[in-house]
Amino acid sequence: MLNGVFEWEKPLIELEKKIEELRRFTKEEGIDFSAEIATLESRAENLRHDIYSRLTPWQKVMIARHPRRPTCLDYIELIFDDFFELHGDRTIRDDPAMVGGIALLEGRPVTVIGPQKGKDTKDNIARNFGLPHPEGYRKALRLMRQAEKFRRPIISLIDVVGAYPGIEAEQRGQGVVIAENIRQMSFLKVPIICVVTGEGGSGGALAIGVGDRILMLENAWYSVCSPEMCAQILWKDTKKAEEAAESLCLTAQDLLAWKVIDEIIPEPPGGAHRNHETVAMTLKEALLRHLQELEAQGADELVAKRIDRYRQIGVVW
Amino acid sequence: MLNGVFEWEKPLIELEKKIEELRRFTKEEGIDFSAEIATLESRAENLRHDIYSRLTPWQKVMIARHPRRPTCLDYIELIFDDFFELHGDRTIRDDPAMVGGIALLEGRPVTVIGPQKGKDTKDNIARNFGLPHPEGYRKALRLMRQAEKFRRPIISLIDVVGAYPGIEAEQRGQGVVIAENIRQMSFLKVPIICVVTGEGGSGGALAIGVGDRILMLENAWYSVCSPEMCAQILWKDTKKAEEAAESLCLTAQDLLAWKVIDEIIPEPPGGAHRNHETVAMTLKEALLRHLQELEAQGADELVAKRIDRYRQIGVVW
Amino acid sequence: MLSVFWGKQKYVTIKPREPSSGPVADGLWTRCPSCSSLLYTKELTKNLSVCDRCSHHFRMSAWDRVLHLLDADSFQEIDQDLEGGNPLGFSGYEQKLAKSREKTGLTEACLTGEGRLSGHQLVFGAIDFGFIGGTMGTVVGEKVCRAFEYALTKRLPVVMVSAGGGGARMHEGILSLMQMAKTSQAVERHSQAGLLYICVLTDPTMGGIYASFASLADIILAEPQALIGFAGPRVVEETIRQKLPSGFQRAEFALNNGMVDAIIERKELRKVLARLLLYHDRGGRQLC
Amino acid sequence: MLSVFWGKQKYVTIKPREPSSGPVADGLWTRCPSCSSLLYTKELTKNLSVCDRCSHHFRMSAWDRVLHLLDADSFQEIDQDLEGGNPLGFSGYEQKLAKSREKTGLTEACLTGEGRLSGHQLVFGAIDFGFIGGTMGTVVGEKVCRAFEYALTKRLPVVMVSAGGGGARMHEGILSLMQMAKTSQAVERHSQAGLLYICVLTDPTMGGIYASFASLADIILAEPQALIGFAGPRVVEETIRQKLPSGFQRAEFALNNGMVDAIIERKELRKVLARLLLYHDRGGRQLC
Ligand SMILES: [Zn+2]
Ligand SMILES: [Zn+2]
Repeated sequence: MLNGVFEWEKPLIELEKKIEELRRFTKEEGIDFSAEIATLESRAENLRHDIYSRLTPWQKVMIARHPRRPTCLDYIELIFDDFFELHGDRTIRDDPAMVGGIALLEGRPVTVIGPQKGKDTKDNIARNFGLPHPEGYRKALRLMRQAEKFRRPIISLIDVVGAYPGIEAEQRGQGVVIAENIRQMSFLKVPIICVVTGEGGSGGALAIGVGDRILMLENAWYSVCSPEMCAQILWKDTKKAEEAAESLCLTAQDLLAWKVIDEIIPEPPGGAHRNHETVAMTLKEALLRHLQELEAQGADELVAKRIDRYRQIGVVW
Repeated sequence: MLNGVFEWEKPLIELEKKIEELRRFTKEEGIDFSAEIATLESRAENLRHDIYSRLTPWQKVMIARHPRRPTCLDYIELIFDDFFELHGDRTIRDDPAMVGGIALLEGRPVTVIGPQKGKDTKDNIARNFGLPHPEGYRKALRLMRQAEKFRRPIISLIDVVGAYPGIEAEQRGQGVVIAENIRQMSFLKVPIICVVTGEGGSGGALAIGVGDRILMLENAWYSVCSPEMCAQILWKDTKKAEEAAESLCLTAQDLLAWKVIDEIIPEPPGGAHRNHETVAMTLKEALLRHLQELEAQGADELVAKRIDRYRQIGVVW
Repeated sequence: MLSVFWGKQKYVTIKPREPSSGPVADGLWTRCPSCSSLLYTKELTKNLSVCDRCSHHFRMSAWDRVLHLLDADSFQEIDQDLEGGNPLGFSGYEQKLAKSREKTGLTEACLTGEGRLSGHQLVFGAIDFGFIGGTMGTVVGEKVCRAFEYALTKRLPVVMVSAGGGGARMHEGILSLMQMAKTSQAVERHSQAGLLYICVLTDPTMGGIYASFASLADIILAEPQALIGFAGPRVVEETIRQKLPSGFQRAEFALNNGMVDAIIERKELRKVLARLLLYHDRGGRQLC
Repeated sequence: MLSVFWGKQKYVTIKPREPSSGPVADGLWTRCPSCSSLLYTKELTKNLSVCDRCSHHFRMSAWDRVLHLLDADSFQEIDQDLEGGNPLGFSGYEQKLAKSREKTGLTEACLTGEGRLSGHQLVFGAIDFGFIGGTMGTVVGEKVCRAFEYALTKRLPVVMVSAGGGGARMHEGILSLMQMAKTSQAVERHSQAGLLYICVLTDPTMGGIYASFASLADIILAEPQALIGFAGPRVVEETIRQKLPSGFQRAEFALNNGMVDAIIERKELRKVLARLLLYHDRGGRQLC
């Protein structure tokens, strides 16, 4: 990838550039290229469809990691009317790799949580590349319990390659905190909508990923671990990540077939990073729709159905 | 204090030594001193009563801190049939300054917790002189919640001059953890008996000190803070600790009058350190008696009465 | 069951004086302890007792908090007649109380009442540092307790502004300590009813106040640079026998350590509280 | 509601083979990886697969755990016919499964059943490291789940011995990950009924198994030196690009960090479990 352009989209990008040039000519020089432009546009349309409807799993992983892909705070900014960020796990630290707070969705209060990747190198270092420590998960749990007290629905925006694998993270019980989050999230008496917006890797994603509705962006991935780690563990070779991506069935389409997710949120052609507003509005519509369905249910019904949902996975295939 | 002997008990100790000597003479030399011994013994008896029934608050503070005074683990060893220690706060550390586990009291399981002072210098350093960090209180809370799940009564043995005032302890939220313990302990649906066995200082004691029965050993002290700290805060002079001890009304007798405690557990003459077994057996009898009363009550009644108990303090005096 | 205590009180009853106001300094000019600027006291007061040079937040009296945060004329004080004595007979305590009453115009270190903030009905409480360092004795504990019970009865949110220097009040010994349990329980009963409690930690919030009701809020805000902790910095320094790191126990330290939800400048505080109250108004209405 | 799933299974059904036994080594002599002593395999087996020179705890098969911990002939396996396929069509997975079945005599990495320990009726489960590193795929998740559901129905305590090297099983992708949720929920439903669950962490307990049912026990014991953690040590080392401290992620490290209740030598394990079961037997009888 160079300047945020992937190898496989280069023919399309070049075509788009050519159309742009012809348009400029038409305008600046007064020469009429409208017939040529129409031909090229139709060709571009076909090519676009061709490329983006047949993305390989690995290509999707690349798109999900695009540096300009919207982050958690981007979605919050675009989808909600107001947002007040709340900090801290009340135990040891405020983890900048996990954000959360109260937001208004079309005027109604919800609790939003999610891992936060950096916008640039400096921000990425501050946010530990969006890899949460145990205290990040503990903060998320605290905010979710707060949401339960006030009967606020919870929206979890998931974009994390995994929980941070460091010495201090292990010392402070990364495994224990993930298990605890999964356990408590499973029984919260408020609607929970999880959205895999980018990467969904391992227990680090599931720790904020147990819900009543699991949505997933078209080019997001979600699996037991990252393709790189899978390749490392099974074949001792991270270069086989592309092969692992194929084997892991980690795309939204795969997960919908397994009924692990409920709905795929379409992205604009070329990926969410091409148009933040469009994808955010599509997601907002879906959130509102699912929330309406979930709020019609009683708290006990909600929890019972949530448990049954997971109970089924792996029983029948 | 020299070799564990206090200044004020020296006349008595010397008298006791003299009696011992006369006894040896009688035995070794065959000279009959029985009349003299009887006289001295009666004098010692009077002196003992004189000294120990009129201990000043400061003298009690000294006795409560006696290096040979039984520690939490001593009481556990002497009172219970079996004890299995449980470790860790599941968050950051196992704090050796706080111990806890499951024990059998006359065959019935109870959860026991308490700060643990060291037996010697090395042990004291390992146990941070019995001054818990936040993780110690968190461990105690974890074990109390476990007790609630299994409907085990809780026995809290309190001997702590205060929560540890260190940089890391402050970083990790000493204040937050104390508040959280107080809050949760107040609403636990199992009987809680707290015993101030030695020192009861500040929030560090109250964090494991909210219960249905508060017992206190005869020479223990319990107050808003240690006499030294009170003197430091009010008069900027820790040497005025003795004066502060007088002013603070920190003895068991004072607290019984305020109804802050329910019963005074008598100590053998000269203090608990003179005879571990006797004080432990007295305490055991009291624990069994109070437990029987508390177990006759339903969980909701228990909690309601516990809350009312604290609600009253300061309303009427 | 708890209502039996409402009538049962052996406190001496006095009337509170007229509210005082203005920052800690009395003179025409006030020196900023942070940047050493000489500030015109009237201007400083108008600027919410915040230095306009370096943004240092001066301490504010409990009544000034009411004036700053609540809608004009909306505040109705409750329990203003509650006044304590000297239960331990602690030498010099009565004189201390008398002096504090004179100085602050308050009967005790805690002011509570019902009012409105941007139209949101609530119970409001503030601790006044000027009254024996804002420490919690039995009357402060009782007033905090009653404020939460009042809010519970009327199903109102609570906003507390805490500033208790020494935490618990030494002069009332064990009775002060027990207020930590009493207030924590009152907070929890209010919370179990699904009601909101926001606490604003102001300089200083330490010891027994921090380790009880001030830590148990649903949302914890702090003013910049406020000293927040359990053990006093001097005690910590003497215990560990080394110099404390700069910024130790300041609001920013507490935020980094995960103990505070957000640090809010005083000039933003009213707006932020209004937003948070709004979020919870709607939630309550829609779902309860 | 959950009972509908009991009959609904499309697993291929096979019979399990005769239980295998003995430590990891097959030969007459086994070299201790810790002290390098050459140990007579028969003696090692008799010594519960613990080196009598340096006390190194060798891994044990699931069936050996049953033989060691449960009363003779008391164990009744449940769900032994549950067997999974290759849901993702992951290349080479079927062969891997076949080889593991042959090697261990198990149909999957988890063995569950009802039995007695020193007379205490319980549900017992053990993960077998020899079966694809004791990783959790859908069948392991399902068996763990059913074990807790069985215990819930019969109101029995659960003792699990966990040893899952890689945690979740890669070859079943997202379906493996979801077993973390499924098993955690089963543990919690069992717990909400006031029933006891003890987990013994054995070498190694990592990843998805550690971060789900293994961490959620009421009491967590560990064998000495067992590797316990979420991320594998190699992953951590590559991430932070520095050498790991000695003892990193060992049981003793976990104990110091507050994650484990006690480290128990294998020869004491049965006795300790019996004591803990006794404590909870009585409590249950007296108060429930
Ligand atoms: Zn200034
Ligand atoms: Zn060896």
